[in-house]
Amino acid sequence: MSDARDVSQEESLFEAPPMGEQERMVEAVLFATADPITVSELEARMPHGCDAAEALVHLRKRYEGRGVHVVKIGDAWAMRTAADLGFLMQKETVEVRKLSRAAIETLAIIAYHQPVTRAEIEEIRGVSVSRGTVDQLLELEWIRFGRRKMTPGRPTTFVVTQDFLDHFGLENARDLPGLKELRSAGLLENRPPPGIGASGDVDDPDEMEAEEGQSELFED
Amino acid sequence: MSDARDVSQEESLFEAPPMGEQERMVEAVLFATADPITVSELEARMPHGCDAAEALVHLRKRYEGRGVHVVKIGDAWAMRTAADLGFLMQKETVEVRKLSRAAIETLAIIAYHQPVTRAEIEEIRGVSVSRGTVDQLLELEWIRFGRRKMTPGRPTTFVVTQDFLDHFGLENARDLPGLKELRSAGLLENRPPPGIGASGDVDDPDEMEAEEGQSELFED
Amino acid sequence: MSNDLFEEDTISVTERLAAEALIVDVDGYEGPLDLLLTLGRTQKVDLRQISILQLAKQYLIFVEEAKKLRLELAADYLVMAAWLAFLKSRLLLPPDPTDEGPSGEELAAHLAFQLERLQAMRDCAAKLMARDQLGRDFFARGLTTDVSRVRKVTYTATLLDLMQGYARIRTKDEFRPFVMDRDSVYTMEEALARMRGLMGFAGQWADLVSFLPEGWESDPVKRRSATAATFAASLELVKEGKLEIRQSELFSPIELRTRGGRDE
Repeated sequence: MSDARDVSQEESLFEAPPMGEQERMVEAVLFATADPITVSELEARMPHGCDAAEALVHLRKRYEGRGVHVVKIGDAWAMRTAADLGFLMQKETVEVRKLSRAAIETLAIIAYHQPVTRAEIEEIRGVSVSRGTVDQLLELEWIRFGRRKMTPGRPTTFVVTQDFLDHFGLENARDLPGLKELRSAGLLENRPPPGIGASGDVDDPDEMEAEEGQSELFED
Repeated sequence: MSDARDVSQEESLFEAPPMGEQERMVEAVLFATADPITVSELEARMPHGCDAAEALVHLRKRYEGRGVHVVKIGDAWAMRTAADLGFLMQKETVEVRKLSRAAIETLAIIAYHQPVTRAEIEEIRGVSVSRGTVDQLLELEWIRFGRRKMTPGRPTTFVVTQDFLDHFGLENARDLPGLKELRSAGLLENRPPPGIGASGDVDDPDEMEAEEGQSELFED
Repeated sequence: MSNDLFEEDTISVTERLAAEALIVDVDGYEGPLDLLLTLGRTQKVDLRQISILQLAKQYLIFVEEAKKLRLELAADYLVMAAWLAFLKSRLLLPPDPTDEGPSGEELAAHLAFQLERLQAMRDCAAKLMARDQLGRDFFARGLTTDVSRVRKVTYTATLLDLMQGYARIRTKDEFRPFVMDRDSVYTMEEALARMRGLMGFAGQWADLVSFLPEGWESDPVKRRSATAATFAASLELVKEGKLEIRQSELFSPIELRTRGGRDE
């Protein structure tokens, strides 16, 4: 990315528009789109040599405390109304299909344990996960398939999506409430029952990878 | 909705929110609603005692020169991207689609048999030619109407255009390869039974006409 | 957990009643862990201090009651009951030093961990759903039509499409059962007949290629067929003792001459 920007700066025969103008452009594009949009998508629309990332910093500051905010969702950006003004928008409220308790729990487990296999979800809930539950979450585009685990059978994993972050107003999966506390309490570990693979905690490649996956989330 | 209003009327014992707050509210509503909204509609949503008109004046001023403007449409208000930034929104995607099989066949018949009537096309294809297909080819300006045939009903004919020749890199419709060439190039999936190939085509009155117009095509 | 070992095997009347009340809506439970968690709440203690032994007993009572009421319990409830019965015996009996399996305490600790983890996830789910949500508490831009992507559709076709289309129409009535097409096949019989006629002129070494029939040299398919047939026919004639054949090295031209021809 940074390489691309360097190149484009070298290549630009014309000067990029002034930052104030770039800010206006970012504002216009974010305003007009409902879906989050990445920095590179922004730059693809803007004139050559623009620095959308910097323009976003200015724009975000400008909208601080306003009725509309500039928010970061994963690696994309969007404008959203301030949450405290939701009461004004009753007309716009979309009736969201009520999620079952199973679906809500499954979603939470995926969010906090991602990437997580179906078997791991079942282990945590102590009950099998119905197909309908997973389908519903996939349909909402709140979860998607992640990469396969390197364990026998190469089971597929689930992770949460950008739509999930957007829906719950999270900038990042690390911002999930109580995540740090759960982690320090060891409640996000995939601890095998005693007697089954005594050394499992260390040797289990599954475990290794899960730790790896999670650690990415916690990097700052 | 009405409940909410009742409650807010009860709350009118308290003072209306400060103007800065009202401005935020108007901003959020204008952002989130799809349709332009009148002052009275705004006030109906806002807490009792709010002055949406004044808030709009402030808001409009705040957005002056920005990438987004507050505009009045009739007696309603809306937010729109600045007109000069429209180019950012128009991400022109030229979608190139393959012509349908029916359209290709119709076009091919017109090219090989021009001038040709719709009835003749249908006879050659063995199926009726939909209006949409002909319209599409006319719209692409690959075919046009030719002179009427001097047969009963004086049906109109179709011929290919200069655009057609340009698109297919032909100098002349007669440059189209003949059946024999197609055959020797392996473009024909089914080959004629031995013997029929040579004379069979000629028996067809249709073919006669083609032979007349394009006899050069079939020379070796 | 060690305190459990010395606990009386009795459960208060209220707990018993509570457990029985639960039976009525056994369908309301999301599996045995969920049931255990609910039963655990009657202990009114932090999940970390929960008495697994007591919990196991409550669960077993629950299952007994369900059986009495002829409620059909899902298999996993019964599996859990069997496991808890085993756990209970482990917790009550002094540990057997010869037993290599995990101790009752370890098993109980793991169950406590599972319950705590499930409870934690429940709390997380509740916290998640209590967050401000898009479309409920905060909103995206309501009007996005002016974001339009101008989509211009153009159609394309290649000359090849056109020709294939035409060929398809003009040949669709010409379907016939599959037979080997012989247009481009030059048979050995044909080659042999031709060679017999030409042989007399091959007094000197001549390239095999020069014996190919006219009109078969340019098209590669035809050329290949004719070359193979001519070569085969040549070999046949060599066998008959009418021709001589030679090739100086690999891939060099194959040359023919009538037997007894003079060397150059």
